[in-house]
Amino acid sequence: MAEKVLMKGNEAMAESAIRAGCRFFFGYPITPQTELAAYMSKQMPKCGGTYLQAESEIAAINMVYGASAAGARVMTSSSSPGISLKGEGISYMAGCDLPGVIVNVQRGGPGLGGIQPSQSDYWQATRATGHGDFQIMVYAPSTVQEMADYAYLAFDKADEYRIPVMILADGMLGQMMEPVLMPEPKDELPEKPWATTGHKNERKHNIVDSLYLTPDALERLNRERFERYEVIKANEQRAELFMCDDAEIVLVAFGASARIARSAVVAAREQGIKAGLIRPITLWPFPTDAFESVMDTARDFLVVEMNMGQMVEDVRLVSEGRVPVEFFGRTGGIIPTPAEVLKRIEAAHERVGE
Amino acid sequence: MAEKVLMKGNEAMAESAIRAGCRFFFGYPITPQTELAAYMSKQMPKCGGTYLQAESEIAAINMVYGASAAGARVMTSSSSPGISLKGEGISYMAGCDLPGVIVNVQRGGPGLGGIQPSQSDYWQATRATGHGDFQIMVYAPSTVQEMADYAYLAFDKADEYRIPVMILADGMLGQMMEPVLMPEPKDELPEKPWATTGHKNERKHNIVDSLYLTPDALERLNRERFERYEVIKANEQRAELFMCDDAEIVLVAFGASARIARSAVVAAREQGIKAGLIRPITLWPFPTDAFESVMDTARDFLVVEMNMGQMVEDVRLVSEGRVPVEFFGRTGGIIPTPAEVLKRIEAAHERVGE
Amino acid sequence: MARIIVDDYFCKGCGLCVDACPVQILELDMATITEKGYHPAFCEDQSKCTGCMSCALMCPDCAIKVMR
Amino acid sequence: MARIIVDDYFCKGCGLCVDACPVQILELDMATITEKGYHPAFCEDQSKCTGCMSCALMCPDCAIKVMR
Amino acid sequence: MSAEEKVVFERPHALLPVITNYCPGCPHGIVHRLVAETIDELGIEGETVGVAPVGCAVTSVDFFGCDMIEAAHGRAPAVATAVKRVHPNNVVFAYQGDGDLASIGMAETVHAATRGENITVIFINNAIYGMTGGQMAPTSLPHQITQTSPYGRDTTTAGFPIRVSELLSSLDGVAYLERVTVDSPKNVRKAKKAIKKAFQNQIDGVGYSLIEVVSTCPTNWGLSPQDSFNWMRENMLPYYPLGVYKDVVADGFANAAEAAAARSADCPVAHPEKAGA
Amino acid sequence: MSAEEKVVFERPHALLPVITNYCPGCPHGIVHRLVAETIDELGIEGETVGVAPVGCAVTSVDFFGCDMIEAAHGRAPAVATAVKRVHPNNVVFAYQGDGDLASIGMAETVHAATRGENITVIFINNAIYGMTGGQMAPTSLPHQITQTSPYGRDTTTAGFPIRVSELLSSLDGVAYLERVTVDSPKNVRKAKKAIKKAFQNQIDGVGYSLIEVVSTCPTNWGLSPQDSFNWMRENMLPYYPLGVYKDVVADGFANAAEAAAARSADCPVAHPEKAGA
Amino acid sequence: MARDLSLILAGFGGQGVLFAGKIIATAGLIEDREVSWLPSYGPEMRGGTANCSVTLSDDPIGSPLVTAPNALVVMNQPSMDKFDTAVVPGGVMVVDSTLVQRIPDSEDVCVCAIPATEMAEENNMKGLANVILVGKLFAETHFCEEETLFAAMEKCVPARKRHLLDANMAALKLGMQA
Amino acid sequence: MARDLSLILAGFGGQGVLFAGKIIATAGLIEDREVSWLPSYGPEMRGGTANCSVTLSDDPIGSPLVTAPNALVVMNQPSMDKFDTAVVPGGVMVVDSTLVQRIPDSEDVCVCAIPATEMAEENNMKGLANVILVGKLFAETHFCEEETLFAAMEKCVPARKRHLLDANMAALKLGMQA
Ligand SMILES: Cc1ncc(C[n+]2csc(CCOP(=O)(O)OP(=O)(O)O)c2C)c(N)n1
Ligand SMILES: Cc1ncc(C[n+]2csc(CCOP(=O)(O)OP(=O)(O)O)c2C)c(N)n1
Ligand code: SF4
Ligand code: SF4
Ligand code: SF4
Ligand code: SF4
Ligand code: SF4
Ligand code: SF4
Ligand SMILES: [Mg+2]
Ligand SMILES: [Mg+2]
Repeated sequence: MAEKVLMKGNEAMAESAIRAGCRFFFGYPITPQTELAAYMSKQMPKCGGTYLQAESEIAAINMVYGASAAGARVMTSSSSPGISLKGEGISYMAGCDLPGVIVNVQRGGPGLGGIQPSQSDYWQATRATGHGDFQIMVYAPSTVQEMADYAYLAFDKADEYRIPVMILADGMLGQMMEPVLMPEPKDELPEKPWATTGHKNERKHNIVDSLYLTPDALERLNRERFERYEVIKANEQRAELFMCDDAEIVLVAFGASARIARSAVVAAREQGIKAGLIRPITLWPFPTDAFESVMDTARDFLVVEMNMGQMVEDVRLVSEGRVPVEFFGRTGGIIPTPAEVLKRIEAAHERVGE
Repeated sequence: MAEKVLMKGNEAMAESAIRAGCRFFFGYPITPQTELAAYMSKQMPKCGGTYLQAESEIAAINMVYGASAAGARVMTSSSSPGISLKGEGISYMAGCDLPGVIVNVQRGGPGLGGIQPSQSDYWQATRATGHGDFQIMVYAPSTVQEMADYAYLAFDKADEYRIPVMILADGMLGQMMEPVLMPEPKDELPEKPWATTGHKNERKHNIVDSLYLTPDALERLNRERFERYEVIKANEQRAELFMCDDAEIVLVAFGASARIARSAVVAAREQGIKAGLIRPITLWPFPTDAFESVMDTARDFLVVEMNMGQMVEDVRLVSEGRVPVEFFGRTGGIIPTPAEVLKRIEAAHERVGE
Repeated sequence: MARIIVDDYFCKGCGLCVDACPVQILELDMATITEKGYHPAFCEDQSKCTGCMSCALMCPDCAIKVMR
Repeated sequence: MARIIVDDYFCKGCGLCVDACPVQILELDMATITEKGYHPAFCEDQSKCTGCMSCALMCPDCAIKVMR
Repeated sequence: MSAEEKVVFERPHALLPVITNYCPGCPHGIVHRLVAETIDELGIEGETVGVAPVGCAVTSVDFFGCDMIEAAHGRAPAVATAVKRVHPNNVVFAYQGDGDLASIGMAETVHAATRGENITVIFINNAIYGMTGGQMAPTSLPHQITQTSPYGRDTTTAGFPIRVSELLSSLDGVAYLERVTVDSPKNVRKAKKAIKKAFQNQIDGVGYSLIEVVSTCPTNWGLSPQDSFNWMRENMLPYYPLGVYKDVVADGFANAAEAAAARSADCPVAHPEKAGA
Repeated sequence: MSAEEKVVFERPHALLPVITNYCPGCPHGIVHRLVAETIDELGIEGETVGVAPVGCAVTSVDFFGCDMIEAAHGRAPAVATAVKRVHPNNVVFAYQGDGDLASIGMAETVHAATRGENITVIFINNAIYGMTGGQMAPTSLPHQITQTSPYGRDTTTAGFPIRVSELLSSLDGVAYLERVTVDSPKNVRKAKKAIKKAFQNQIDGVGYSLIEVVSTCPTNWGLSPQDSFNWMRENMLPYYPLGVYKDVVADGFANAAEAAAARSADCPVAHPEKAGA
Repeated sequence: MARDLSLILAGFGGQGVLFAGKIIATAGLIEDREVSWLPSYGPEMRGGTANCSVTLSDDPIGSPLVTAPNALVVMNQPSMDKFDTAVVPGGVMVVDSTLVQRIPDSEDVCVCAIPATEMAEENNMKGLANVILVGKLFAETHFCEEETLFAAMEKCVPARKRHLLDANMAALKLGMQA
Repeated sequence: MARDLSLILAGFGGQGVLFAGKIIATAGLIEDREVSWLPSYGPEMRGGTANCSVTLSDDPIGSPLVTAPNALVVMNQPSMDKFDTAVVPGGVMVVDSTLVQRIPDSEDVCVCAIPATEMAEENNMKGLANVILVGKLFAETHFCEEETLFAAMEKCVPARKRHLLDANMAALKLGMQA
């Protein structure tokens, strides 16, 4: 019987990917995601898979592109600066409707920045991993268990919608160990009749391409893709609501900072403050429905992030002036403390009155 | 005496950059910005400047980084896929507070996409040219004259705030000719005591670096930078208001699409519809003040873009539910027609009633 | 008896076949303009054709079929 | 008379100087722990030092000064 | 057609019957045909996956009958690597121009080669960026005039051309490198032979093979197809001499790995098999 | 200090008196000193701009006394190129590891070299990614065990090591390439000579010079500094033989451009000066 | 004052439609009007068609892309087929009848067909059919003052090609009289 | 049921503080409690300090980064200096007194100093000072059942290193009795 094991988040994502049928991993070393690649380099040869250390993040994402075009379940992982280098490749994947899973174990930026945990690639992940009109799905796990679960799910969603999917983690989640129950290995994977596998003289040749020299054709494709995005928005939003039933001060936080926010909510409740937490699990699509469900009681949104306030805009876009949106964040690799957050809750509580 | 000349937008930006004191250009060929590089390759040798065709967009942006670190006024240009490749480098520039001017003559995306004009890199420009917490300034000219003017101004602002500045153009603006009056050549450029010019044994060594292994130091720097961003937001917003005094249907459009929107506004006024146009010239900082000035009369915002609706969010963030925000866009390289836009104005007019 | 057929649908009138033919029997047909706007190649003396395929080997557009 | 000075502030106790000294007069001082936690090198017989600089050439931390 | 008459030359099956968008007289078309003929002759169309570059041959995805992938600019070697890893029994080729392969894609090229990826690369060296309208390429010759070297390539500022076959020849993963051209029926035949060998090598698991085709760009050189070949012969061939730059099989090895092992014979860690001896 | 006593060896001025964060016994420190000594001896600290890599030497910006720039991973050659173009009279050097220079930065390396940028590159080949904790590098040897080649580098999947000096030697822009090591006082002296020549070349406008230092990483190799040198001597030096791989001055040319011109003598467009003859 | 001109010039690449458009745009510049010139672009050099939009106006120009031209200059059949229905009623079409066989006739549009290529060849003006057509367009629409047109031509023929100016001027005049 | 443990283990890289933390986390796992383990990371191998945070709790764990530990295991002076004031009143400090000379005394915190490194060397357990300290911490806090601790040790010594298990167990017991 399956039992829980202690595992680092980085390793949990790797093991879970393998169980989801991923047999191709292309990556380039970078802190703090190294354990993921190291795990793959150890395990892939054992399960007949391929671990290939690419010459760069660019080569890696283009290998992902190639392997995906060839019909494989494939993954790459990196951290912030390395993800920037993958931007063109991710845009190409989107433009060819290629599935694939990209892990970003974020660190402080900009530039070389630091190697401590951060959430400062939120905008990049949700708005513009690359150029052009497109979106990718973004999961933001907040425990090692979720890292395993969403890495696993990501492959299914990527194939289902033919879309790149990102796991947006950070150095804290990647490095920490927690008990985790691994999902069951998959034995059947979806057919991909569009893949470039060699046509065996049995069908017309398949083409994987994102070039459309006539604007009409390109617009048509973009519109079709955006219709698919609407389906995703309707079906794939995920969020956890914690103590939200009667919450007045609603914290909003994802990933690592959500753990801290949760502690702060518990502490606030101990003081009798009606605090709650919305934890977006999908960052794109943004879980707007979850927000609607708290609009009646909410008197203040307090967004807690490990960046300078990037998710704030998404919350403001849902709120549209109905509920004020505040922000508390630490950046540069600093993990906020529950005490800091609690202070902000108290201040908000005071402001909105009893 | 200076007189107007007919010039392509791409060439106007190049000439204007030279007049602004830019003597270093690093680029890599891509349609539809080729004329800019070709112009530089012709003119730079004549004025003692350097035109260097880099081996890639990545090399080009890192050459910009190096030249800027060394104290020079420096420019690069590219188009959408090439800009994605510059993401890491731009983030490094931001992380080192290096000035520099980056031109994006946008084309349709995602992926290789097409080569016709597009505005689908709005999010990339305003939210995430790369990883990490940072912003760059973004000018969106809408005439060849403005391409010259803002390319010129961009160098001053880049130096003033030690920030990368982007000119967000598109294939239509880059390729078209219009009469343009060139700004005067500059002969004096600002001192840069921080530059790595060789210390001549006269000062401590200068260091250009974005690595901060202690999170506190990195956070401090990020916060300082964001304070500078607030100054920019306060001082550098630019927008053109056209027929906005009593406008009920307020179009919002930048760059190329603003030209079409303007024609549509004129046509609508001829029908007695109180239409107007807000044309953001700075996309970051977004000209929120301009919007406040129309809130009294506006009953509908109609955002017109050559993408799937990226600026819409910025307009909604200003409006915060006060005025509904609609969208009309074409993508994939299609330039919308004034007639299409007019129809949307008429529909909006009908909806909001007399 | 060898002969060639030039397919005007593909021929772009580049003239590479003309230069390549060792017996110099190929010419561009200045009187004809193809759909795409080119003067196609034609063989002005099939009887001299040796079927050597030089023309076809040089044709960038696979417009030439050689028969023997 | 040649001699060397090891600067404990810089020495990381790597021992490369010890191996390099042709007259084998360098050792790591196991009794001392530097600020950074290392056993620094020291010269156990200055009189034998030839000032050949081998130790200093090998020192990755510029911890050795040689005098002659 | 008379009873005895046989078709001795016609469009290969693997080259689809569509009009390419290459300029009249562009050698891209000739090389496409040679690749397609090779695919036909080896009977591998159903197993072949081609990777197109960004460059004039970007549209080759529509011309080859096998499955095709269009790679990002310069990244065809990385894409081809992955495709080959996923389907080791497929035949995978990358078709690239000089800007694509030797400029932006240099790292991917060198690394696919040094890894000894068992793929075939067709490299069209036309000394210019054709697709984007004639900018200087990494292989443009000294003093060659292009859109971005309007006064002729000045090597003091723009540097020297890269000789790709020479460059890659030092890499252990490389099995076969030959430089050919297609300016005459004779050279077309030679080029064909080289291309076919490069594919056969892959089938035989010999290792990474690259065929450099010295080519032209009549449109951007501003010359007729014929004059382009003349200019090429006069100027490019002295700079880029034709010939075999590496051939491990001819050197007596079964494959690139064997040749590499022989070269590094003195390195103990590379030869654990000798440890016991 | 007695009256006659002279300091014959001490920290060079261009190496700031700060404790590096390199591991005990790491050769990075030795090479830093050699660079700093060279800067002192040539009297160029005030004119020198160094470009640091991403790798263990990322922090060298704090150690060298001259102006310093930290480049993005692999892009030091591009950064150095630009700095040199802006201040042609400055002395510009890039200091890079094997991951930085030969993996992610391969394109930038090859292109700076082929352009003949008049810069100096110091290349530390320690067969591993030191900074990130010991992953396989492009120069890791066959069967070498690293974090990402836990069963030893398998050349059938991970490919063959790149020999950088050999690779670059075919490029016309290159003036001087030498491979050295620093495992003994004698070799340290040789390395110093090579490094100094590489700087002097730049001052003399000879062209691109690169010194490859075969090095170690005691920490990630899991060996003592001494055993690391032993392993290096036994395994790396046979794979990466020491010596001069290119030296245009020794070959009788004033600089790389002259050597290149001689090599391409048969190419008319490259030699307009001959047209009139 | 001339009325607004919304012009498309179209033909094969190499026929000089972009240059012809530039002459007209330059005329607008000289008269200090609002002017725009927009070429089709991309890998169309390869035997495809080339065209450009030119607008002269007294009001700021919105889209420089002309979709409803009041004037059309055509130099090949594909372009004729592509653009003929786009011309607005009251517009004018100037056609090189040497190269365009099928010329639609329309009641609303004034069609002026002249064998410009033939005329050019006959008059030793090879390659100047484009300029002849500009002359004809001028004759039909008077999009600027006559002296402006000549001044524009002088501006457009680059200094180092002064020897070509005469031929160009002659071609222009030939077209004006055709 | 044991109370919540918020532990920091700190020392030089290579002393095995991460492994020590893993034993404790594994004990939590076996008892099905909420568990987290977070190492300091980065280029600290280079002679810097290494530390990790371990939390055992009956409630979901917020931040795995322990900033206010109720237990501290210290194996070098720099770590002592860095963390001593962080320990909450009522907490416990387990110190390797072979390596840490300056040990603050505090009224609120129970300081248990044992010469773990010396003990290890004396008992032929070189490199197991970390495990001895875990034993001592257990003796002081009983963060789990005793049998759990032994089971955790068995889980943590990888299969191929079974021969080391005995030594580790012995070290653990030595610490528990110290
Ligand atoms: C990232 C990126 N950079 C630049 C371009 C523009 N681009 C398209 S093709 C090309 C180069 C074509 O030259 P080459 O590879 O020599 O092929 P050719 O057209 O000569 O056959 C370039 C730079 C692009 N599409 N993407
Ligand atoms: C774009 C990017 N990718 C990856 C990294 C992570 N990284 C930091 S140093 C390094 C390589 C270090 O190896 P090497 O260049 O050999 O230098 P060494 O540390 O061995 O001296 C890597 C991959 C990064 N910082 N940025
Ligand atoms: S087959 Fe030979 S002889 Fe016949 S037309 Fe062709 S080239 Fe000439
Ligand atoms: S070579 Fe082919 S395309 Fe060229 S003219 Fe001859 S038949 Fe036509
Ligand atoms: S100078 Fe020479 S003899 Fe003296 S200690 Fe150093 S190595 Fe030994
Ligand atoms: S070589 Fe230097 S750092 Fe190493 S032990 Fe000797 S003096 Fe100390
Ligand atoms: S532009 Fe040049 S390379 Fe491209 S198709 Fe035309 S002739 Fe061939
Ligand atoms: S990790 Fe290796 S290369 Fe880096 S400082 Fe330590 S020993 Fe040197
Ligand atoms: Mg080319
Ligand atoms: Mg290294």
